[in-house]
Amino acid sequence: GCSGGGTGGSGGGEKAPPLIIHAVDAGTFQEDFNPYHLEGVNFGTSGMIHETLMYFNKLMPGEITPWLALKHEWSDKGKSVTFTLRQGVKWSDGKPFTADDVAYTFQMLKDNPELNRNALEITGTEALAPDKVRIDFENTSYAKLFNIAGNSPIVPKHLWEKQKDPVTFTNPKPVGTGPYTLSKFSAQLYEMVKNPSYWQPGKPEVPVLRFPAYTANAVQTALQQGEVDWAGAFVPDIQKIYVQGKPEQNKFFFPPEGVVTLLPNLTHPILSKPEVRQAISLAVDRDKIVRVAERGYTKVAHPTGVPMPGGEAYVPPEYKDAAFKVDLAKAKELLKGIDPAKLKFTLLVPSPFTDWVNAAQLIREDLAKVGITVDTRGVAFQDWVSKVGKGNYELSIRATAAGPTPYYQMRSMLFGGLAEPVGESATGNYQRWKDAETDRLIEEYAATEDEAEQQKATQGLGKIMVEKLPTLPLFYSPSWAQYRTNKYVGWPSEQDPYAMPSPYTSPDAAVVLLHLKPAAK
Amino acid sequence: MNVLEIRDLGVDYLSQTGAVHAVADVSLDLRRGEILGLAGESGSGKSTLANAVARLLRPPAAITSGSVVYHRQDGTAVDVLALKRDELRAFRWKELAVVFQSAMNSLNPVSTVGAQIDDVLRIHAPKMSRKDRAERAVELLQRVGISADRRRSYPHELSGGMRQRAAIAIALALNPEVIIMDEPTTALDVVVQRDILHEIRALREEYGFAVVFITHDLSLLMEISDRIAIMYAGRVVETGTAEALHRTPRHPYTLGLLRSFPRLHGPREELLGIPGTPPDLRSLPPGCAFHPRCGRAMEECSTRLPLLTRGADGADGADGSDGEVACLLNGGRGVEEAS
Amino acid sequence: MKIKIGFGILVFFALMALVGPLLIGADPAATSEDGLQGPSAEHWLGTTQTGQDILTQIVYGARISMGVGVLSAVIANLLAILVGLVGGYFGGAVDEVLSVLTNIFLVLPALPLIIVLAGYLPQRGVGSVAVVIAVTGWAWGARVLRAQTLSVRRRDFVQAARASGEGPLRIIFFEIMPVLLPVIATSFLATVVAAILAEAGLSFLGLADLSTVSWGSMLYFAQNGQALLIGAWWWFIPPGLCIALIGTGLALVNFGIDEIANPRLRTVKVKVRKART
Amino acid sequence: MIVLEGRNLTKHFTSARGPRGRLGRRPPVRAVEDVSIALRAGSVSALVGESGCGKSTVARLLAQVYPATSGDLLLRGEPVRAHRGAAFRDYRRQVQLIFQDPFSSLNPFHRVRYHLARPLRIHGHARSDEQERTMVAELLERVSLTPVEQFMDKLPHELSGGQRQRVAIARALAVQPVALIADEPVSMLDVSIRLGVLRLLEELAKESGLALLYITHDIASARYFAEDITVMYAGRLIESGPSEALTQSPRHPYTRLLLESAPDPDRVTPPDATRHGEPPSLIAPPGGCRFHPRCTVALPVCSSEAPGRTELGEGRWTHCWQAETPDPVAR
Amino acid sequence: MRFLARRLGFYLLTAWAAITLNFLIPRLMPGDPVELLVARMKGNVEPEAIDAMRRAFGISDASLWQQYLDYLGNLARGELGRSITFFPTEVSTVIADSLPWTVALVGVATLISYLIGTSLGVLMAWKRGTWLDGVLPAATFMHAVPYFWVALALVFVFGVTLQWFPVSRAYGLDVMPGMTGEFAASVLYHAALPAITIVIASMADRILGMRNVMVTTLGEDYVVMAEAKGLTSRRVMWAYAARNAILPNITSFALSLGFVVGGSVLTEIVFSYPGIGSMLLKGVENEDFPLMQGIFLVISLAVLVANFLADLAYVVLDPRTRQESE
Ligand SMILES: Nc1ncnc2c1ncn2[C@@H]1O[C@H](COP(=O)(O)OP(=O)(O)OP(=O)(O)O)[C@@H](O)[C@H]1O
Ligand SMILES: Nc1ncnc2c1ncn2[C@@H]1O[C@H](COP(=O)(O)OP(=O)(O)OP(=O)(O)O)[C@@H](O)[C@H]1O
Ligand SMILES: [Mg+2]
Ligand SMILES: [Mg+2]
Repeated sequence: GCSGGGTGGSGGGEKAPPLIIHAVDAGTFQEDFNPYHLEGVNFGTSGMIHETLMYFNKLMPGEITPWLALKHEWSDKGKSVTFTLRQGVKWSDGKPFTADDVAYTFQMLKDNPELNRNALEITGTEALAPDKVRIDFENTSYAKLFNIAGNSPIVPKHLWEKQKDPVTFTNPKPVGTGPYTLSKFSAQLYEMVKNPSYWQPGKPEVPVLRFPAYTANAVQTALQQGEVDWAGAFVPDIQKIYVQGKPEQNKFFFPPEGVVTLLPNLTHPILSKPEVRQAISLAVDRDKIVRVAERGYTKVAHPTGVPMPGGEAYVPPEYKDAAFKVDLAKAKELLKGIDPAKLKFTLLVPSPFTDWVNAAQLIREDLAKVGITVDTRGVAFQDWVSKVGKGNYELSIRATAAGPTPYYQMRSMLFGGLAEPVGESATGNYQRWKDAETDRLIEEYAATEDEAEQQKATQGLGKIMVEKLPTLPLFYSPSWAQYRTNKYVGWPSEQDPYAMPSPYTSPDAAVVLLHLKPAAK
Repeated sequence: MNVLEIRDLGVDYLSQTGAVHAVADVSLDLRRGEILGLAGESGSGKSTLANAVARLLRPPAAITSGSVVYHRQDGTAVDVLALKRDELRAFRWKELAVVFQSAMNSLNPVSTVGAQIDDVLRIHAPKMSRKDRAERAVELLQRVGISADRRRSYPHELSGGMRQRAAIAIALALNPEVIIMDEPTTALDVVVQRDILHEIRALREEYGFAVVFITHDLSLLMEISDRIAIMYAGRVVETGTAEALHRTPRHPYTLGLLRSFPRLHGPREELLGIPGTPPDLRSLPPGCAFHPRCGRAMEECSTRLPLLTRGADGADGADGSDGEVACLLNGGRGVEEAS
Repeated sequence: MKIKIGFGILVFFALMALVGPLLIGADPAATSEDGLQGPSAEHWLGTTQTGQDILTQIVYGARISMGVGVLSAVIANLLAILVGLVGGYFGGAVDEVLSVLTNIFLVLPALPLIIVLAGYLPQRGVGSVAVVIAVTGWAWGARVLRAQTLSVRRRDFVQAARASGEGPLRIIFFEIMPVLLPVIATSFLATVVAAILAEAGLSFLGLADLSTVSWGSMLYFAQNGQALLIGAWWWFIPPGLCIALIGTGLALVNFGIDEIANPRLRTVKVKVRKART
Repeated sequence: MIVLEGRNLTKHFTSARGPRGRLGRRPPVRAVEDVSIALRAGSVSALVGESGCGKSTVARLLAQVYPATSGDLLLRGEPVRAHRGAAFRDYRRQVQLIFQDPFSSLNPFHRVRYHLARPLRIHGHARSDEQERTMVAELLERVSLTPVEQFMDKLPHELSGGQRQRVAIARALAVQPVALIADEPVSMLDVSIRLGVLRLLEELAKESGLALLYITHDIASARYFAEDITVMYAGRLIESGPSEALTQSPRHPYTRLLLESAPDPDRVTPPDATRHGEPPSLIAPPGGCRFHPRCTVALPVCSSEAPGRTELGEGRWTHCWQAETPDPVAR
Repeated sequence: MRFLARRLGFYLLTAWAAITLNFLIPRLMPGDPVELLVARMKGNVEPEAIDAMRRAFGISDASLWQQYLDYLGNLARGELGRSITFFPTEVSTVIADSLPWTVALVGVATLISYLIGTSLGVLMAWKRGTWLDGVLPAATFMHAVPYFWVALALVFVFGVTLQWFPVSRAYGLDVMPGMTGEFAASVLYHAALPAITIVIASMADRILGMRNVMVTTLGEDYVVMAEAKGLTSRRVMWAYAARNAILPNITSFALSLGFVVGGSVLTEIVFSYPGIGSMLLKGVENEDFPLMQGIFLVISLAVLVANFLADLAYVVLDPRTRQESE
């Protein structure tokens, strides 16, 4: 084994040990460090090697940290943004980082839609000065600040412009501004070492990162045997397999990241009736689902679906303390007017998601109590994706991703523009909710830069969620993070949620690494 | 002068449904240098007897009684059934060799004829050099009428007759005293069969080994053998010189057999055959096993088991033969009429 | 003896599959709060992580696993009989085509093919899984049956039936097929084993319908729930054992049939009384 | 009266046996070459030859199991042309085969009754169960399987070899043929029971006026049971004549060799001890007379030209260049 | 030789069938990899980007025939397309990375299993009626045990409970691939349990198959004759009986390779072994058509080649086939 070539220099004379990280399940790694590749790209490319302009902490909506950019300024009614860049930042090959690099990066996204997964409507970029760059958009893009600044890693122009096709470029020897550089690569293991000329002096304090390939199964054993120090894995019985009676050392933190909802297909004649959805919501015992199916790893969702705590400002004040309660009597009452024979639904779940399969089973048991017959059907992941996407289902369970503010989640769940007709694949709003009020609120949010107004619009969406139940929130989808404090301390926690703790969220993982300090001996 | 003495030999095939007495109380002598024919219908125990003598029986066959004694030329006697593993290996092929019914199946299909001869020499004559062994193989093959270049042929490249000759050559490899031939010519056509019979006789003259020749073709046996033993349902029912058996068979079964063979020459005699079918060895009729099919059966035949006895009036002994018969007719002398 | 033990095992499992659910009654998927209990008086074989009773799952799983096994074996063997007998009997071009087809399916690796096919299956119900397994599993039987048909076809009774004027279909199905019954039975039993194993493998990979309880899906959930690491042996041992046992039972019956057809294969049990052999 | 006649029948097997396929065609097996044979009603003819010489092939050609490569078949003097359809089936019905191996010629799964009833049904001889039953009983009686009741419901494995062969004969009779071809019907049976079966066949020919072809490699039995004998060698006919005449004064060297070689305890002079070599391959048979490589009296012409048929009178003929010489060896 | 030519022809035909099957299956079955990708990202992709991705994956609307020709052309150039899972890595690269692991693992394990299984089968047939018969029930049982269950049991006992062997990955965390002894040792150590799994699970078939053929062979006259010739038991057992009994087993062995490969797919998955099996599952899970196709093709071709080698072995071992063309 090799460590970072004498670069680990902080704390004590002893060399700090390498940190073993499992971010995503993989049997083998491909040599791909292009941060714009969707899958197959190795974890750490974005964040540890390539950095973004700003950092958005999803656990604290609205908390934005300057990173490569010191500040941003909107102009032309949100159709143009100008970033002021940090100075003195160097690429790991020694070349200085300038506005040209940023301009190149966004120009590349404009020129290669394949890479532009956030669908930024870039019309042009311009490096105004070595530390100033402007990016122009076709439409008002306030709401896309996260995607622009927080989710678009900057790549070095001087190396990338030589590539024929950035779409298939695998960037095998990545050069970035980040705290780490790639030192070794093999199909089952790669290693990063500290970037000695990183712009945050004295950081990082972890000299070497090792990324072994583990499949979902293998990582469990590795966790049990203490092989990995930081993992983002679903562990079926975390106490037995991972904690093993040492909670002070083997820690875990599963903050919410988006919400899992019970999707009613609103094109279904019965499910389109609000009272039916209401009744279903009242019958489902979410506590039990969280306890049994989710093994207590997460929490019951707030009725608005907004992650709590943290999202308070985005929740309508009157519903701040709202919570789901089981009320079978009321549910039955609501269903009175409906032909019991028609209260029969199929609940489609992807069978590889065992916790959802179990949750579906519990929902089935609960709904049976109010006279709704549910037939749970576990299908292949692909099949589920296609059916739900096309609206060929009655009930299903699906997670919605989180963004830096609850708006992203709301938009994805409710935006009428995403509701495709049945038979055509949608990319959000799978239940096909169409409501003018909802769309107005979403547009309002997008049209302003003002945080208070954005919050107000989101609160309006929350109200719709509670009152009209376009989809039924069940529980937050947890972000998985296990970390061991025997080597390093300073991890995010419920008390100090400075970043998403799971190693697979970028660039948060890099932020976490920059917070770590060797454990006291 | 006997080279092999079989006494009261019994062999059973054990099975869940009861034992099959394939060979029962068989006593036979093989004299030095003679050809002893063993005849009988299919299933009468001929092969079983031969295999018992060569100690080739495998479970579920079990020798239940009797002894087999082999007399070496120097006069020492060997209890074949008591031979230890190593002694048995030496006994086989040096003293006793076997030629099986279907030579196609008794030659190893994946090695050459020469190699199969070589195999025997290598084990039993470890002092022979490779060259000597090769020479010997050629010599043996030529002796049975196969050209030397056939040494490198695989069995499937040889015709049926050649294979049979090759099998005989292998049997001759160590100049054994006794060769057991179990239906060596049944699969061949008559012309080839005739050639091979000649070969066997000629070799016997040359090397002086004794042969146990098994077949169900009685007329063939009468031509080639010196003496003949007839088996029926696991027992020897009659022995005698080929001459005597041909002229004056004493057992009704032998007589029946002889009268089943159409003749090629002379007047067309009426063929009588034997009524009925051979018995099931699992449940033999009591008394003489042949009595249900015997035209001359007496009441006694169904109760008393006739033992093999010397022809009582000694008439057969006149020409030096000492025929025996197991029949109750005429006070144990069997049938008294010419065939 | 072998056949008896084999049949014993099969009858046991068949009863389990047929009447077991009636006796047990409970819903195999029903969850409860007492998860991961070891075997106890209440839960004879313990519970899964979500408190499902393992015995109930095993009993219901028997239906699916054996059902898939038998169903795909039936389909596969119908195909095999058709292809093998028809090709073997008619010979000529028909046979050439059919036997090339057979050989192709024989040589193509079955499980990867099943995985690939299942990967594309939109609906992974019991039926479609059985069909996929059958589609990849008929070739061996067809080949054996063809070879046997070729030899039976040459037998005199087939010639005699033809000479007395029987039509080809009647000869195939009334003269040849009965003689091949032991072969068909052997091939059938072997396909059942293979199909049960394939179904288990597919479920284990999560490529079958996991909302129905089968032994394979039990193993999938056990593996997903890390039964090994938790030490919950009662979760992953029984389904695997059941698969292996039923396979053993089928194999025993099969070997029994083989031994009837070829007595030499029997193990020699008769004690040879001190006799010299 | 000649019931069935084959004229210049030739059969070459081109299709490869076993796994060898089309790539690189194999040379044909010239199993039967230019064979003419006639069967008469009420009489037994024998076809004799060593194993592999093509006897069974002739039998199958006559029964139309497969078509001849060339040559004609005549049924009651009428040429047979049909190779499928009703006429063909009718031909097959009229000419029946009995196979060598009684152990494989009955389907082990079907009872005796089934074996006999099927042909009755197929050919419409029996139209009701009642009729079928009586006809089956009759058949069994004809082949002396009595008591009939006892045999009707037996499975083949419950019968002895001789009894099975009788069932096979009864089955052939069930279609009510005019000609019966028995391909080595007794060679698999024990000597002691052969006789019964042969006698039965003889009776059938005599009493029912069937034309019977008795195929055997045992020339002695042919002498006893057939009125005339035809000898075959390596796919060709060698010699033919009334059985007594042929066996007592053979004219072809091969027939002579065959007779000399046959085991016979009554033989007066021991046969000579020359080696005779192996029968020839049928793929590349010797040119000219196929016997010439093994013939002790071969002339140069024998190796170049196949001898034609020489009529010797009294129904005898032979294919030999020296046919005119009464006994070439003695000369 | 003609025999081999014919077999070669057959294998080429089969290869063509596999290739065509490979082409047809994904096109006859529904499913859309891009949708799946989007779903896995929990919808974090805008619809506009999806079309672009579709283009990037080369999902085309050309006629089936045209696609087939393109496909064949690409194959001829060794191009299997780009993996969707590992976009933009070429499928051929993915396979080249994972195939050696599988080949080594399955190859070695199969060889061991074949040697042990065959020898044991020979011995069991030879020593019928002795204690060796006791292996029979065990073999019968093992014959029906799923590969992955054996794997799980081994993991449980030797990995988790006793901790003797590593239970995942192909080499340790502290070595990097290279021509070092350390790396080799680590690879062997990590391959131990998967290899044992394959050996155990596939050996039973070999034992039973060999025993059955061997028992039949032992009854053959030439074996009895060899014994009668006074040869040593060893020689009779191996040179006469086993030598002949192996012949029919070669074909069944070659055919069973397909099963072993299938079993090894499951084994690799349990052990997170970086072989072709893990990749196949990954491809299936992600509806990664190019990857699935490529892997299935490679597996099929490998099995075909193995079968052809078995045919060669047959020809070498059986003089009867050598003389095929008269
Ligand atoms: N392995 C066996 N198990 C049970 N019975 C057997 C076995 N082998 C032979 N027999 C029986 O033993 C009896 C004698 O058989 P054997 O082979 O010695 O007869 P044979 O006289 O050589 O007959 P053939 O002329 O047919 O060769 C037969 O009834 C046969 O059924
Ligand atoms: N279907 C076939 N395909 C190829 N060759 C054949 C076929 N049938 C027979 N032969 C060959 O034709 C020759 C004559 O065979 P046939 O069976 O007619 O001989 P036979 O005289 O009846 O012999 P046997 O006495 O052994 O029954 C043999 O060399 C045989 O190998
Ligand atoms: Mg015998
Ligand atoms: Mg024949």
